[in-house]
Amino acid sequence: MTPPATVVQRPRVAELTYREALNQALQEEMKRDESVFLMGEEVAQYHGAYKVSKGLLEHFGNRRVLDTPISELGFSGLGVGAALAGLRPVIEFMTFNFSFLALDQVINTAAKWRYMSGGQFKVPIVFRGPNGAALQLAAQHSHACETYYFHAPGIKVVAPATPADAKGLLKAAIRDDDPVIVLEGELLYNIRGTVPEDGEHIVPLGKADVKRTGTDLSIVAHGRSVHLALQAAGELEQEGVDTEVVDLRSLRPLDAETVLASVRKTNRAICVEEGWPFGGVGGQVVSIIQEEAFDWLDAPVFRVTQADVPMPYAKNLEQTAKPSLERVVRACHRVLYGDGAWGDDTQ
Amino acid sequence: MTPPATVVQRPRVAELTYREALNQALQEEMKRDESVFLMGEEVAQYHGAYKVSKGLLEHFGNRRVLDTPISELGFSGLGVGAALAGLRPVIEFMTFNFSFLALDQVINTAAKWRYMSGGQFKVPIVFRGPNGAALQLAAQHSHACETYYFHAPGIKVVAPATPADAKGLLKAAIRDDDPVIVLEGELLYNIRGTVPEDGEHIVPLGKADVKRTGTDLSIVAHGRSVHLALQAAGELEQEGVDTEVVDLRSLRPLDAETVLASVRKTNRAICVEEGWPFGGVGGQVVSIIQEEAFDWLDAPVFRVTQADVPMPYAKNLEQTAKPSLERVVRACHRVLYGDGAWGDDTQ
Amino acid sequence: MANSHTRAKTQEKVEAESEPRSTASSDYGKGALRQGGGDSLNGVDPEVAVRLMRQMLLFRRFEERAEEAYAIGKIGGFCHLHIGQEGSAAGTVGALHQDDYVIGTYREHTQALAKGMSPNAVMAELYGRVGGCSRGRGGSMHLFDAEKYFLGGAGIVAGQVPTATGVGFAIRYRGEKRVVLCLLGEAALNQGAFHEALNFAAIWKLPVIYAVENNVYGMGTAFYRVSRTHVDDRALAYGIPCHVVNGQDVLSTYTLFRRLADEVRHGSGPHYVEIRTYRFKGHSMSDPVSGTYRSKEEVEQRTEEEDPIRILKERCFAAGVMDQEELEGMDAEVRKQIDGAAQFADSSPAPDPVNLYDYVYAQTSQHGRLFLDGRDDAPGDGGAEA
Amino acid sequence: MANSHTRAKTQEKVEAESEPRSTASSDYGKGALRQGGGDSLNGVDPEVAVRLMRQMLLFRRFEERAEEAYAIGKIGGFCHLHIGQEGSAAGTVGALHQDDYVIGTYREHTQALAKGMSPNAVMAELYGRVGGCSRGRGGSMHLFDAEKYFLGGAGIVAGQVPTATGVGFAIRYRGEKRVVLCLLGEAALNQGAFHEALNFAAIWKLPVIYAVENNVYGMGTAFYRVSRTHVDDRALAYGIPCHVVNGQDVLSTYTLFRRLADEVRHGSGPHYVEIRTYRFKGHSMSDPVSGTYRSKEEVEQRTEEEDPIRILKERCFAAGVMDQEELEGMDAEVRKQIDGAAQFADSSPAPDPVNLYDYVYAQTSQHGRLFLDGRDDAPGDGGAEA
Ligand SMILES: Cc1ncc(C[n+]2csc(CCOP(=O)(O)OP(=O)(O)O)c2C)c(N)n1
Ligand SMILES: Cc1ncc(C[n+]2csc(CCOP(=O)(O)OP(=O)(O)O)c2C)c(N)n1
Ligand SMILES: [Mg+2]
Ligand SMILES: [Mg+2]
Repeated sequence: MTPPATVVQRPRVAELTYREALNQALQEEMKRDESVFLMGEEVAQYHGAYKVSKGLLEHFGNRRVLDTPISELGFSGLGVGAALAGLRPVIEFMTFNFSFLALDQVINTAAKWRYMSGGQFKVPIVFRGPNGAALQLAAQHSHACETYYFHAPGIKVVAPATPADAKGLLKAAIRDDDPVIVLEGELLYNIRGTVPEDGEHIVPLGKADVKRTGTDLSIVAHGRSVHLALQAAGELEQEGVDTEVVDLRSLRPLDAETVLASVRKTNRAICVEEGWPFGGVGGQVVSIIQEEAFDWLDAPVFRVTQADVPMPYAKNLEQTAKPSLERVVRACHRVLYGDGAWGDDTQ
Repeated sequence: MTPPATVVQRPRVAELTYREALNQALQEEMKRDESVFLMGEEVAQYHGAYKVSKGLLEHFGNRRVLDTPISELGFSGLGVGAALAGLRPVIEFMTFNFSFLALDQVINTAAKWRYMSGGQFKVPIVFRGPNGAALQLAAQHSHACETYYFHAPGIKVVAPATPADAKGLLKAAIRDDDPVIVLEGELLYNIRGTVPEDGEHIVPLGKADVKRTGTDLSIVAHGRSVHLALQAAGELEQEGVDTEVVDLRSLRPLDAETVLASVRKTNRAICVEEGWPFGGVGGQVVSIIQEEAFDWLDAPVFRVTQADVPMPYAKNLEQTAKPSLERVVRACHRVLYGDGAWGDDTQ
Repeated sequence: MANSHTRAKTQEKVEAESEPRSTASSDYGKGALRQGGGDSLNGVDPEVAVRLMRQMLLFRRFEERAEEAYAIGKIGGFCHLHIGQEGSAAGTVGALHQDDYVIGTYREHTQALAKGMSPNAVMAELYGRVGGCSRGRGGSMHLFDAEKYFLGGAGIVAGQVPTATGVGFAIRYRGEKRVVLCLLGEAALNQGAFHEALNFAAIWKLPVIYAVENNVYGMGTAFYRVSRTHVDDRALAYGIPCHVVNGQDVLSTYTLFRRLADEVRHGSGPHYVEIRTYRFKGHSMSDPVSGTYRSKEEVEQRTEEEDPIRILKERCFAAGVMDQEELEGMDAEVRKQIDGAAQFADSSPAPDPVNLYDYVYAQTSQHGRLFLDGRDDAPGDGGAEA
Repeated sequence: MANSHTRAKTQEKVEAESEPRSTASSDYGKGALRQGGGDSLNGVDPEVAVRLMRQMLLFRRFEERAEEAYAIGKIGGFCHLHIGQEGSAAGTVGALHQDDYVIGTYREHTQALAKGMSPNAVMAELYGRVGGCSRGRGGSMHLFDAEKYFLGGAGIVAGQVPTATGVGFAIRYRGEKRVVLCLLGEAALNQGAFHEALNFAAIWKLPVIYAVENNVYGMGTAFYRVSRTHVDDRALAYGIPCHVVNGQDVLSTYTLFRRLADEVRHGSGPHYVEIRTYRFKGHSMSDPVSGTYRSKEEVEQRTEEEDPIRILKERCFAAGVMDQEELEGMDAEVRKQIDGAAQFADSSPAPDPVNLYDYVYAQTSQHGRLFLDGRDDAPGDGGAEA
């Protein structure tokens, strides 16, 4: 993994978990800017259901770290109003599964007030929280919500895969003047990685990161799927295949150029994501690739997604439903070694 | 346009508007099945904001045609409960713009109760209403909501383009044992067409319809965009281009086979839709085409969508933002007469 | 004080905490609405009464002109008039300070004007012109003026209620002595957003006044058909003091809001007011004035008896602060102002389509593409250095 | 009747219409919850008391076993125990007829058992096995039994409230004499879904009982921190009669629900009950029992003083309907039943992954593809004849 490009002088680094990196981002930005505050269910006294806000109440007090009632639509709208009046709210969804209840405020208010007012208002708000299936939480608690948010203009969406990106993207999101959705991986909170301690460690929105360079095949992924992609790349290496892993990091803005450059080099690509296929991130990436790198493609771009079913509870069914290392490798094989008559085998 | 394939003996037909066709479908199904009822804002005494339910209150009484408070989440959930208990609710959203408020009940209850109960419960419910931009209703009232619904397994989604399909698909939706979203074109209510008077005129969910056959190029569309596609086909005919228009009719189930057969014949395709591009219907269709008809493609599949902005109010801006005949024709030209070096020109 | 009435939650603890300061009056109930024309200004300063009259005339003439312009196609989309409800625009917004915030519904032309926005800019917005207060992007339902602290123009029923509550949060966060006024229709009470927001205002004692314009109908639905309780019962569940006022009597409305705004500014926490009023026109331009869900007689009678302009006129005449001639002079001035607004709107150009992508985001992206519609005219933002 | 109290909206019109039939008692307030062990059965039939005891023992032992099974990894995901709240499961669901409907929350193991579902099938569901009541698809939060009219198992806070209201709608639509019981936690009152649904129940007089289990906390948040009013104030805004009962006293709870269910069955329209109770364990398995948001002392004291099983035991002993020996015998039987359930769950196979796509839709599609994940194992539904 390449270090973030923005860090100029050699910064002090620390080995942190993804959770700690997010916490650090919140701390730093709250210290830096009095108008930043955190609001959500259990974020204060309980330190967050996933403990991302540990210590913040103690540090910043209950004026700036607020426990809310269970009213997702209400506190999302409240955040938007506070942003309109000049604050920089960070809204935690306990998980993004509950954000469906708030969708109207995100799509119809946060995303549109700037536009409808002819640019008079800005809505600098961050909606963040765990996204994607964890372990056996069943159908109502296992959504990957990318599609619901990146669809709408006016919103930006990021999905960090590593502790360093988690810190840098969250900080960028908080400083951004538009509403930003930060999709944190529910299963990534405990992963560790090197994180610049630098308060100015910012990962700009809209910049993909080539997490592994390679020449034979591109895997385009984001969030937790990046780790699956890297694992697959490791396996493929054993077979002599040199895989490039493009971590989108941002879904909107989308760094099409980095994706296209990769595909123009490797001529083959797959997309991996945790969500469902209809209207997923993969379809968007595939569209761009085939529109803008058609002549470079030696094979169709295949997608690996969650099975197109609500997430089942039973452990074995859940494992089957999730995108797995095996499925990613298989899709790579298909793209690499298909018989060159693309289409027949799938009828 | 080919007549619906399901009609076996020559039925009596009538010239009806799309609105009247929907009304007829509701009338017939309510007569046929006592468990069907209609609920929504202004559907009874006011006959619906778009007058689709004209006469239903008078005919079926206020037990079966119910005006609700402005509580989209509430009455959607109420409908789901009624369906679980054995009724067949038809829920009208005054427009689908307001359905964001109800999304949680649709995704988390309607779409999942069958699955989570291991098949014990069914949720035969229809959510219907106008979808897509009308005229100068601005950013909060001009959504095409396809993406929000077809993304989630457990839900079916249809989008009729003609009066005959409107009747046949709504009837099929009401009889279906799964939740079905019926996206009616807000600007289609007044169009006229031939509609079988037959009470058994059913257009099965999941069957696309080739609204115009051609050999040079395929336009894949649904809902109002079908008309744009047909117009474009007319223009292209002047130039000697023979265009096929595939009306998806259903977005889920999606009739990939009809799309693929068309593309394998024409080798070139574009997708037209009223919604936004990120996560749109087009990306899904493109993915299928390139995955399964890669070798047949002589050009990339281009998409024509609404401009990637919230819908502006001003008439001229709105016209610019909407997918237009001109844009559709231009995309066809690109696919037909591109210089064969696909990709360079777009960098 | 005539025509206003206050209730607070009867439960001891909450009452003690919320300390409603309104003086309860005894004229609560159905009669209240019909007691319009009094014989005095009820303690309102004559200058204020004259100002309110001018405002209401401006609102009436503005709306009449909008109606005409709609008929000839100069205005498109939905257009919701406030005719008959001018007293509630003037009496609520007009009672605030300049730096107080207001957020309204899609029926907000007059509310915007009341906040001091220019009739020219508002009319131009309805016409969809760059000179419009939202640069032609918003239209009738989405009027904005950041400098006047007018935050919309919200088209989703009750969507503005959490937003307003958040503005109240920001005021408290910064320790300012300001108020946010949240205007809503009575039909919005059945939206969950309303409830969630009011609870926040209550628990955090936010400086918000929720002003419910109860004009009897939400589109074609009378409130009693969709509620078993009254408009003024709904906020009691949160321990927010509830008040009722006759919105056709602008002086009562003004007096109440002046007092409540003052209390809120000094830390009272939220207030909730039912403003009893009536919509003289159809819900929007496509809705008939009467015939479907209300009778011609009803509309005629209420229009006749409860015109807020007539009621104030009689009061002013009775109090001797104005006579017929002065009123006519004022009306002529206002009409001229509206003519000017229409002319301004007409001469303001339509937005340039090359600016279609403006205002969606703060700026075009330095990295990555914000817009993926594949159009040549979309800003060519994004990457490059990869 | 001890430990239950009823309030109705004070406003005249509504009171007249809703005709609450509960007899108000004077023990409302903080003290009520502490008056557990009485010295009689309060008019409850001895057989019923014994049945309720058996039920509560079953619930307690079931939950204890689930806790153990979770600790050793036999149960995964979220698991919310009802220990301490058994009185409210037995006293509410247990007071219904077999063909009445129940819908609950994610804390619903005991509610499912109370509705007559087999402990075997419920335990197997927690284990994620095909023998589970949801065939292993649902897990702890999503228990179902169509034949017993148990509709879930709902994981979105307050999501079940509109659903339940819709079941009430269907009952009324068909003119049946049935009831739907909607169980929810007190934290659900701050969700808009709750409000929208209650309004529907009120205006359409639907046969729903909303039973709010007020166990003081929603996760780590005490209700008073997120509400200025009391749990029993919230339904008054809709004109629904509100009742309060001590859920630790299963006999009071049972008596109240028996009566309310009867009234609802005979057309009274909805009722709303606050059941005062306490959660003895953490919110879910990952939440500590005490230390973060409540003190060890608080939990110990309330567990000690307000154990619904101990309270009923004392009443039964005092009334002479049961002695220590009989109780121990009953407990032994129950434990054996739970052993059997765990064995059944253990021996039931995991679902076969080839059936992954089952139950998403009524049937595989005859036309078009329902599933687009491109997997070989997805049902090859769709088209062909094109
Ligand atoms: C969530 C939502 N549902 C439905 C609508 C359509 N709609 C617009 S205004 C209106 C009636 C609102 O009535 P009320 O709140 O009383 O305000 P009034 O129009 O009387 O000023 C409805 C149903 C909407 N804009 N938003
Ligand atoms: C809409 C929604 N928001 C948040 C959650 C996470 N969550 C699950 S249970 C719970 C607390 C609910 O408390 P209460 O309603 O009092 O029920 P109890 O757990 O005490 O039985 C929360 C916040 C959720 N499941 N759904
Ligand atoms: Mg109204
Ligand atoms: Mg609780």
